[in-house]
Amino acid sequence: MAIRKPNSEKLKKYRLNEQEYGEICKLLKREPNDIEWALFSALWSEHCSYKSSKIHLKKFYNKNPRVLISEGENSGIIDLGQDEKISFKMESHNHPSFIEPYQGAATGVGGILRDIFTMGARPIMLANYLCFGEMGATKMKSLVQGVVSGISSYGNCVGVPTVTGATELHSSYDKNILVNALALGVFYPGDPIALSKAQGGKNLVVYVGAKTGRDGIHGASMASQSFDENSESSRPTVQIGDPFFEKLLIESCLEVICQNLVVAIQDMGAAGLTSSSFEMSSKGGVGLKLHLDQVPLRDSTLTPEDILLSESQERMLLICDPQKLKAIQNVFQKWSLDATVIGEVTETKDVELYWRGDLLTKINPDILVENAPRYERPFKEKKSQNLGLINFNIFSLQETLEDILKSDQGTSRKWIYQQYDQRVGGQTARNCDHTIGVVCLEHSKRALGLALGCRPYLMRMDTRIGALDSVFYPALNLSVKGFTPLAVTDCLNFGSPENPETMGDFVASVESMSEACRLLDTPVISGNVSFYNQTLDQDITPTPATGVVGIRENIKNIPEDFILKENLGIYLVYHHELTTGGALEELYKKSIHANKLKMDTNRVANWIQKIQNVSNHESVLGSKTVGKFGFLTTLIKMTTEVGVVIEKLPDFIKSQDDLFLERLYEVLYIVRNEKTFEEELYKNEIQFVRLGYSKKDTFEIFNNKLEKLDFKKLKEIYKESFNL
Amino acid sequence: MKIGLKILPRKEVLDSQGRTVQNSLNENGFRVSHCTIGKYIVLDVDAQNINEAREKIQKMAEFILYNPLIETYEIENQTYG
Amino acid sequence: MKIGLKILPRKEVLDSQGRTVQNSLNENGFRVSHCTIGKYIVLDVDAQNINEAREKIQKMAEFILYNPLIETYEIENQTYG
Amino acid sequence: MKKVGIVRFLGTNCDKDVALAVESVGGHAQYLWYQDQFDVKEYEAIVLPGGFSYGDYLRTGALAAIAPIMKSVWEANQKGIPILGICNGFQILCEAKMLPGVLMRNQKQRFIDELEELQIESTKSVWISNYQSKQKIKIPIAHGEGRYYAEEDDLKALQDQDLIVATYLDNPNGSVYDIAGIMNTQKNIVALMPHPERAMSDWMGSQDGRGFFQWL
Ligand SMILES: Nc1ncnc2c1ncn2[C@@H]1O[C@H](COP(=O)(O)OP(=O)(O)O)[C@@H](O)[C@H]1O
Ligand SMILES: [Mg+2]
Repeated sequence: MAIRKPNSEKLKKYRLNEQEYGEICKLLKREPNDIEWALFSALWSEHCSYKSSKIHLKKFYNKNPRVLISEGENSGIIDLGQDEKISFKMESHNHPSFIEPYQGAATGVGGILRDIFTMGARPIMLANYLCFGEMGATKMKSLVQGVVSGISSYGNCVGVPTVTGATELHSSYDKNILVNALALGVFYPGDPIALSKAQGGKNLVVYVGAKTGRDGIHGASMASQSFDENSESSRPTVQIGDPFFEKLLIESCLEVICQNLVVAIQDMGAAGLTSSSFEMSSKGGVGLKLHLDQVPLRDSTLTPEDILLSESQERMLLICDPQKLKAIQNVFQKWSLDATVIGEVTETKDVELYWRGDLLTKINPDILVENAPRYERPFKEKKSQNLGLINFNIFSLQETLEDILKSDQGTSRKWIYQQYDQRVGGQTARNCDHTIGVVCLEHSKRALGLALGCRPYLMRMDTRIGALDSVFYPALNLSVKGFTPLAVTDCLNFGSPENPETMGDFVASVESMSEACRLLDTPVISGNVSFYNQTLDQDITPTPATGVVGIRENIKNIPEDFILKENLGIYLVYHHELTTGGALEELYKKSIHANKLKMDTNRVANWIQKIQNVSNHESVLGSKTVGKFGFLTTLIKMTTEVGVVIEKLPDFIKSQDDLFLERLYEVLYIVRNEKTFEEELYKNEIQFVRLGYSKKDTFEIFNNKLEKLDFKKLKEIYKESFNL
Repeated sequence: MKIGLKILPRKEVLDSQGRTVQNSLNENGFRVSHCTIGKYIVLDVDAQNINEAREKIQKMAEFILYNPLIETYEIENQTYG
Repeated sequence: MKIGLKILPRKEVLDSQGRTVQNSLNENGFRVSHCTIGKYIVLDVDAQNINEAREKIQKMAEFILYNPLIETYEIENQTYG
Repeated sequence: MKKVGIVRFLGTNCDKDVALAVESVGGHAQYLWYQDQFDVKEYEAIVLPGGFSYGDYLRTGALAAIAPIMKSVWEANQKGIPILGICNGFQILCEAKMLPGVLMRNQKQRFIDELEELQIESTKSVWISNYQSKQKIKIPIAHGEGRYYAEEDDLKALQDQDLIVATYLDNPNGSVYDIAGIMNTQKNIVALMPHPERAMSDWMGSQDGRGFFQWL
């Protein structure tokens, strides 16, 4: 076999390297033709093939008896018992959102929704994890505005409530924002699970949804590249979304799945028709014959290559029995959508692509999907330093709190989430005003909770601690509301995998998250990797975002986030592993310190479980996990017109500085019937201190002398400071 | 000087609004073979002549009023109204 | 035959978007003394001549395309594009 | 058990929420498809739920207002059958000229989701017969286009004939006279921007919306 060296321009255009080219020729036993170049470019991209991450993702703890699916499909599924199941997943749309924030973010929401309803699950919750640069950075305000209105317009229109989220701001995201969207869907009794495995010779391949246009061509390989100064000019490849169409697709697809009319179904996501068809064929071990000229087009000048790579939104591919075609078409027609036959399943094992009668390629899909490269890239774990805490010599509590609550990191995100419909569906029990999002499961009337994780300042402090926290912290947020954490999804946002230090962070993150998941018995059932989040060699903070889902038997009496009544006991409950001034130090522009950089993960996991028991005790009326600026700041956020009298500070508070340090981990409880609550704590061998009690219109601290805080002003500052 | 600026979705781009309105019109007995929906913006700017006004408006269009990724624009050649 | 239809807010109170855009233009160093934002709809209808086309479009406008409570409209006198 | 027809347009997304609300007070909910017409005698009430009918394209509610089913809704109105429009339903009823006025983009040009405090202004329709005049209730809003506007004479008629159903205590969207909801002169149609079906039990944060459905 005489293989010519490819010209380097072609390699560059298709974003493949020489070794990969050699491998392609070996697998094909010939040189690729033009169409095949395009196919390999898309399917062997980092984005589609996970070539740098796959061997590490295998380390994730991902199975327990509840897990029905945790690999190989569009999204994972767990069984909740009582004939209810859920599917959820998180995905990034970072690069498109930086280029065109409104459409980029909107189509991110659309894409993750399709991954859920393709499985046959009805989407009932959305959440988003956003990282922006400093608000003063170039264009940052308009990026935030664009992203938020994109998410809001799409999510609101399709009618899925956005129940929680997180927004982090730091200069490392100035030129590479993160937009991660999470969707969760439910199967009620009798709802079938749909898979993407093509099957059955002579079955038809049916295309439904929007017509194919020029949008997003080469999107997958673009997402596998770092930004350079010219990214602005890569604009024409951004996809445009239509939430109205998506809503029709959700209803019609769920209807055909529910009526058992489809053999397999798959959304057209990254790399569009190429990845959907090749993956369906490869998973099913059957061939497909596709007539590209039958694909409905919005633009008649599209070439076969364009059609294969277009990332036009709101499109699905189905496999069905020819006998059921009419019934399928009727359903789609009812929803004012077209369903077009574009090919059939064959008994061979090859995908055959035709254009106006000519065979463009006949190729075994395994070559593109299963045999995609796998790299164990060199990695080097960086060692964190900065041991020992530093002094702030805080003088005024009021002023410090004002600084915190108006800072980029400390202020409320209400301006953002007020634009999201948080209650459509009529099942929302806790919305974005609260620590976790909660919806009621219609069938069993149980409460399903969702919390997002990953606090980038901890990642900047120490990768392993930060990654453990990205599972522990959201799990704790669920536990303090009496939920049992069940399973995890993740979205791993990192810089270039070709940089050994970045890869070191990646590996450390995966290992640490997996450890936390194993200890909590919360398997990772789905996820997404986004590499090349860097600009001009400047990496973002490693950001392994997570979504943790939990369940609680009763939808009623979930502990409140706020202090609603007077004369309730205020308790600080803790298990201290390490102490950091992280968030406050960054606020005052210093680097991050901690007293140690180790965690006894067994004990933390154990404590989180105990906290869940305590939180369901009848004496608990309110609870909140202590966040980044320590318990005083968290307590201020909990106040309403009712404030707090702190009678006694814990022994470990030795200076004013100590009031603003974060100790992993602490929880605040608002309690009636204090005696039985304390008994419950003793029984569970949990450390605590009673801080004081709630009182209307005042916030007082006895700290050697009596100090009064203007907490209403603080609340006002917190609410109003993030306002674009 | 008041000048009108038309902003329309680019031809290759999905115009779901236009498509939906077109369907709805046809369902109600009208006959429309195509419908595109965009924006019409009238701007009042200080200028000596039409060309100066149009230049100013072009700058604004390029700066913020239209999104080159999905739209095209056209500045009218006469004053509005 | 393609004809353009302009739809504009009837009075200033009904055009909060126009004012918002005007403010943001002025904040960014442009000088605009007034900004009105409406819609521009291009309809392709079957017709022998411009008048016939305009009549058809007028019917659609009156039927659904504009809301007389808040908007006014104007059908262009030449074909579009 | 009263039979309630719930109209579904393409893009309606609060249909199920309303059905659950209707059923939670013992009513019988049945969906009605936008392309069909229905026998008005069969229903004791009709609800036009919220959502984004036709993607909110052209003007919110405009394209739904000319959908085939609106003929039947019109007929039901003629017969005095109680009709409730929520959010997008309110927008549709205005566009269908079954109510005066129009709902425009929120003053702040943004979508707003918030638990709002309302004051009940009139209790003269069966839909709000369970409330007391001047009663204060908390019901969530979720809309981008909820700023009510009408001509002077229409506003005057609303006031003079006591047709304003509820007002906002802290006007979130710039509605004229703080109007959150109105009724027609016959008083069988009530429409409002807030979502009473999202305030049906304590775990939702409020159960103040029940009153709208209780008579069912
Ligand atoms: N992008 C977002 N989308 C939705 N909700 C968000 C978003 N960002 C933040 N939130 C909401 O704000 C809350 C976090 O607020 P924050 O001020 O950090 O307080 P705390 O850390 O005490 O919970 C989250 O629980 C979430 O509900
Ligand atoms: Mg998918």
